[in-house]
Amino acid sequence: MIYSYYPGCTLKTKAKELDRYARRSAEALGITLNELPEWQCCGGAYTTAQDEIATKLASVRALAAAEQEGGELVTLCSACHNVLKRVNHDLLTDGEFAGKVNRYMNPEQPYGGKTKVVHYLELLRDTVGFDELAKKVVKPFTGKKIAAYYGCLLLRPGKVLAMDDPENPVIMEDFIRAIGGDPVIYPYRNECCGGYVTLEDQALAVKKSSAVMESAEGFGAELLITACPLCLYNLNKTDGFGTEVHYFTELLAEALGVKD
Amino acid sequence: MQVNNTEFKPKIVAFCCNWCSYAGADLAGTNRLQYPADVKIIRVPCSCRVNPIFILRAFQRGADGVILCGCHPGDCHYTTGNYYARRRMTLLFSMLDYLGIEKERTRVEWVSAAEGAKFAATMNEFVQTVTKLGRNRKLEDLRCRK
Amino acid sequence: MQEIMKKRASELLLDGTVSRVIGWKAGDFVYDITPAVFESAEEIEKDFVYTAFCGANLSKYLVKESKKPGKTLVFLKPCDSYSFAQLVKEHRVNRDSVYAVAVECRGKADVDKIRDCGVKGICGISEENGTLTVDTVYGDKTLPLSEVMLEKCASCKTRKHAVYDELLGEEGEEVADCDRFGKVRELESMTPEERYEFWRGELSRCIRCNACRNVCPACTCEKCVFDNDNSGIAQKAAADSFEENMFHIIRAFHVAGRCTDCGECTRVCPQKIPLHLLNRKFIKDINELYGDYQAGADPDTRPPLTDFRTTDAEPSIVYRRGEK
Amino acid sequence: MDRETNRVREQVLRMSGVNVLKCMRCGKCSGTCPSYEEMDYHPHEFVYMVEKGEIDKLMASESVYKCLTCFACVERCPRGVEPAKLIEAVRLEMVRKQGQNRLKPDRIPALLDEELPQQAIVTAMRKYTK
Amino acid sequence: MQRIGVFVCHCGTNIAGTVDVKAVAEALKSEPGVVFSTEYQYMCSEAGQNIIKNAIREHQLTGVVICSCSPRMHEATFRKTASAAGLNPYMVEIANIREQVSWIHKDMKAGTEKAIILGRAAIAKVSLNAPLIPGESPVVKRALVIGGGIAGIQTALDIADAGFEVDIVEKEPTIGGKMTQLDKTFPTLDCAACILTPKMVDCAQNEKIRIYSYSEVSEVKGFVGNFTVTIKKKARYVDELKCTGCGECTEKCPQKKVPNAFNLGLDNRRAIYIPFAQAVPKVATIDADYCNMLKNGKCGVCAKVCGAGAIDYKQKDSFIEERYGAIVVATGFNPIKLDAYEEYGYKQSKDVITSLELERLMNAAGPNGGTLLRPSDKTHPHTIVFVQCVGSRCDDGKGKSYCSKICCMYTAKHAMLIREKYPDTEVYVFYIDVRTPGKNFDEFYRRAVEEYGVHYIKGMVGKVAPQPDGKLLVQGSDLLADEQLRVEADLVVLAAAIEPDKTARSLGTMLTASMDTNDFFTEAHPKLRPVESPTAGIFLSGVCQGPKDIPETVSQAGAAASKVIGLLAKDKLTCNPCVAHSDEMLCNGCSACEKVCPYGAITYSDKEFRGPNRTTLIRRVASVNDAVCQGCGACTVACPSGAMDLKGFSNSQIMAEVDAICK
Repeated sequence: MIYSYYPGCTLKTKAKELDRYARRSAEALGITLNELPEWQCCGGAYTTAQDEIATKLASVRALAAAEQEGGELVTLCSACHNVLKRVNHDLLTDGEFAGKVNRYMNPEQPYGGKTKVVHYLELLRDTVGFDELAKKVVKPFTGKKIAAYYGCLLLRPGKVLAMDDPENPVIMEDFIRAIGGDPVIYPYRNECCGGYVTLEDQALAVKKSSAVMESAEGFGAELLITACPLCLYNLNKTDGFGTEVHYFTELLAEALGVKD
Repeated sequence: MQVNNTEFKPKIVAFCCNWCSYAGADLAGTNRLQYPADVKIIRVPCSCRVNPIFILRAFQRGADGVILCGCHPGDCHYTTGNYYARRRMTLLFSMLDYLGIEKERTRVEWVSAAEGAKFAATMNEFVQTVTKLGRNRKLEDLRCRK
Repeated sequence: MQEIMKKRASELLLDGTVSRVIGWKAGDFVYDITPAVFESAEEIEKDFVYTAFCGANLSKYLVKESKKPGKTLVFLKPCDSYSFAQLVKEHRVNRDSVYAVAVECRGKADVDKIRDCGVKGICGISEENGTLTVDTVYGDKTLPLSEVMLEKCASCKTRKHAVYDELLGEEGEEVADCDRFGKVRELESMTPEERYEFWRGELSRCIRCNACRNVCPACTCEKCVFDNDNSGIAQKAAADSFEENMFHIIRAFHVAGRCTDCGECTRVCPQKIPLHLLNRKFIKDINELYGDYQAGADPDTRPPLTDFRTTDAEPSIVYRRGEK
Repeated sequence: MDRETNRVREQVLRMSGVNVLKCMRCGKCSGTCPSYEEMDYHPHEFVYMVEKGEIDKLMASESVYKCLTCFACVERCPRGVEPAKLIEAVRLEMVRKQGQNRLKPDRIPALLDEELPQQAIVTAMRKYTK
Repeated sequence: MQRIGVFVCHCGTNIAGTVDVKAVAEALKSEPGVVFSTEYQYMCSEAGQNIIKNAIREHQLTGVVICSCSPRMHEATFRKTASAAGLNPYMVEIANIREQVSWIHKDMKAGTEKAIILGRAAIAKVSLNAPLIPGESPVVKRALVIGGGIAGIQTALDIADAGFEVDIVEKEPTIGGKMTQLDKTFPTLDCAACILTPKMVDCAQNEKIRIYSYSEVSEVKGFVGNFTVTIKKKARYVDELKCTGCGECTEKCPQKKVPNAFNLGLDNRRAIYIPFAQAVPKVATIDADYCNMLKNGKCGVCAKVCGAGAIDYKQKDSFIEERYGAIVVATGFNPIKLDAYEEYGYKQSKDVITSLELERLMNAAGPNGGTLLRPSDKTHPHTIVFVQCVGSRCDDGKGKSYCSKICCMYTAKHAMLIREKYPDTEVYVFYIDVRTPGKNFDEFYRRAVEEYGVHYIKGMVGKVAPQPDGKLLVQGSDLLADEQLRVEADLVVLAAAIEPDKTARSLGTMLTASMDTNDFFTEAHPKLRPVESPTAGIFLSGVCQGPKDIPETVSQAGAAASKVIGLLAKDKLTCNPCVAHSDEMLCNGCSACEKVCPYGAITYSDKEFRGPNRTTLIRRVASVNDAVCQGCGACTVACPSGAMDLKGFSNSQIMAEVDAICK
């Protein structure tokens, strides 16, 4: 199984572990992730304005490149996943937008949204299968109470990302079960951590992230996992909570025995 | 939407099933949903009453588009009429296309009595399509245009 | 073959099994063959012929002849037998009053094609193993049958009969490599404008002689709508560009699902309009959309236009199909 | 509504693709918003005020920079109104004006710390500048 | 020569506002055959009708064209008018210049032109009309009611009261429907069981009523006055005639872990069960999904304990065919599934419940014997939040676009009952609008606020977050206070939208009764014929037609019954004379028409005809049974020779319309 892979800017700098463990685990699971040769930063945020073209072109380039290489593009960072999937959805459903983009970029092969964007978790669920994954676990997190933190970018808007029920998701909980852990279900797992506003108004982000931490700990979490570097950052900026926050790929690598 | 000849007003004949689409058209009226006056409705008891001859006759006499509206498949007031109509019209339209007639001039649409909005939207769209095609020159009987 | 048929027909007339025989007889010229009813062995002996020019389908004459007292013998080539079966299916002919004799056929000749080969002054014809020997006032000429066959025989779908009471000669096989939709496909692949020009070119030659209708074994209406003043669409003559369109579309539609593709319409058209291409379009569409169907093949299956599936394609398929 | 107000209103509606008339004033967007307390104008007010053409007030308020674009309001709106798109359109209408970039590049170094992911910076640049 | 009169209606300003009615009347005056043309303000009024009558007499009209509203509205009216003046009623045609012209076109010029063209088409058609005389068909004097809830029960009782036989088909083991699950009813707070169960017993005891419980309609054939219906009696594995309803089996059955559907799964029942004490018929039913005997042949306890010998493990579904003159649809509703609204945490917390579940929790026959306890820990809830419009009034692709109509009132009822019984409990109601149009309804709601101190909050809940301590943190808008409110609740009650029962769609297809996009049955006219389906002989009762509360349902049920009685009281029905007929001289006898006829109205026979030269020909020709033909016209197109034609919509009439429109 060979997939194109889009790591994104943060995974090359502050979130190298997210990337490293994902690659190692994929290898252990028999999946080849081919990093796109010339990817550009997705911009971190999808602009909803209907007149925006330029901010979406980086994504289009990645999507078009992936189409040439097999048509399935794996992402890992929640933000990249959100931006790529939504831009792709626009291309597929909005002919006017697709026309503008193709006229602007003038590529050899017009791109119309045919690439399938797959989050790493979806890869685990739909291609590997959580049952299969469980069989390959050598170091299970038996008895460990792990809380999944989805945040907002992974799930919403539900109709476009089509990953899981945006209000009552199960994909990360199923993942936790597959690696032998005990999923902790708590209501703030899909509430926002404060996101990029942390740059200007860290107090707001801390407030939002604290609510998440408090809820997770209240339900007995011993460990939090996330797929997003910014979520991890914001959750770590909170005060007075003892629970560690890790990338889910780190736990995956550990469970598969390929962490070091 | 670019229309070359803004003067051109197409003649559109709509055959509507009394039980669904005709009622749908009434509902469009009751709700004051606008569609062009170019559409003229002929009431038939069922879409299966529409003989291909009527459609050709309309074109012969100068219609620019003919649309047949019936109950959704499965919901025919007479149980099965629209299924027969569906086969007949599919074959007829295919034949017209085969003869080089613009296939966009003919249409079948299933519109229930509750779908006033769909009726109006369908007619708006159909009129627009036919207007773009311009006058039906291929099928009209020249004696009928004075 | 001709002699075997004559012998058998005479026998059956004489022993009273049948009261009349529908067969072929020659007109003023050997290639000018017409269907004929024979009521005695003498008539058979005198006029009955079965040659490479006997392309005419005799089944339609049963509609009238079989209503007469006694049994009527009819000679059926394979393609004719489907027309006969379809007429029985539609209750136009009473099966019990017909004695159907199947005769083998390897294809019939088109006299115009023979002429096109430069053969003139034809006064006789015989066929052996796919080779025609044409007896002319200038001596014998031989021609391969395959080169001068009628259009309907060139695209023959089967040499096997659908139904008969008695078989003379050998039963043939289905023609596996028959590509009777080739020309239809070719037309379909044209642009609408090209198609329109093609059909204008063909149909505008129509002189409304009604030969196609009169010969068609599916066109057996007691009174044709185009002849019925009360129908509102009665027409006698083509007066303008639309009338022949209307006539031929409606005629094709009326026989859709019933046409056995016997090809008689094209054979008899004095203007050489390829009318079978209209019928074949319907047959092809029916086969593709509603499953393979051969009119006359069996007595029970519902004809496609009086049948449906809830899952049938929507008429909009016509718009999508053309898109590349 | 004067012409300029109307132009801005039309621009915001076009940019966002939102039909404000679909709103039934249930307030679920504001009931759901994680930044509610930081805002002077709340999501439902954005919808209503854009409808009324009071966009100047919205553009001038801090609220446009407090939206986390978490899309909870979009996901939960029973009428499919999508308030977050409207807020983004109002913000863009503001920052696209000459000299109205919210975040000047020279301000950024002071806002950084060791761990801050790039993602936050690029997102903020995209949200706060034209 | 035809003498046609044209009558153009102003419909007040409805038509005259966008159509120059005088110009229309003037233009149509010169059409061939027209001898009289006029316009008037309201043609359907008595004065208007008199104008028509006088003109028919004075000008010896042979045909009448009325340019007015849709024929679906007033065709019958004007036919009667013509008839009263001595003209065959089928010599009337209507040009629909209201729904198809004045209401949808704003331009007076275009509207007037179109009205004239439609008028011409009607004139062209009426010129070819022939007088028609309707035939008659007999009426089977028995009615079928599909659905045995309060709507079906009331309809059946009323029909039976008038002396007609009526059958109820109910898919559940007992009649009673949703109302049996309710605790109290608004706005008078009487107990649902106390007012419903006597009616159920009346049904059982009324000799004119037959109840087919645990049964479904599987096929419907025929038409008004003469339907043939196949009823499937599902195997209940208990002989209804032998079972005494003693309940011994339901106590001894060892399979105790079956979710109790009657209590919406809030507690368990046995595999053999009687849904509730007052069930009608009071007969046990075995749940085949759970019965060990039926699943693997091991058990048989119920058969052993049954003194009546009523248990029959070998029972199979059986089919009964019955004939009816009229059919009433009373299939009712269900609350929608809340899967798409997990922000309220219905699946994530046991203490987030639906309003119907609350009914069971509060009911004395419910899982807690009438004491309101939280499902999770059986403690008494001190703060309860009600959320309105969950899935109603939605345009989000997940819920229903309509207002479910009953939620505002039952929530006020719940709030009031809780405050009365448990004064220490705080009750919050998050609402978008409070809708109380109904007798004593608003007063009822005001009492909840003013006397019972229920906190009504204008705003919607955004999220329900279960807390580690078992509380539910409800976060929502208080729009009037302009604040985001957080309430720590013990119980959250969701007013789930209601939708037509899932069986309605397939039933609608069977009955060929039209439905709207929400699967509610469509009424023949939204105002004037609200209890009839457009399909003759099919009547509508209760929520299957649209959301409604009990008082409304009961009045509609009675109205449907009166329509049925009116139908059954007739010995014969006037048939639609617009039926097919075959011209024997043209018929080929090919059977194409017979194959497409959905009613089997066409038969063939051999007939003698005169042939040429004084011979006799025998030809097979089709003939149409006027009483059976419904006039769809499928046969007319199947017929290649044009022998088959449809009266009232003949080939030449339709082509005349086509010609007039395309001219």
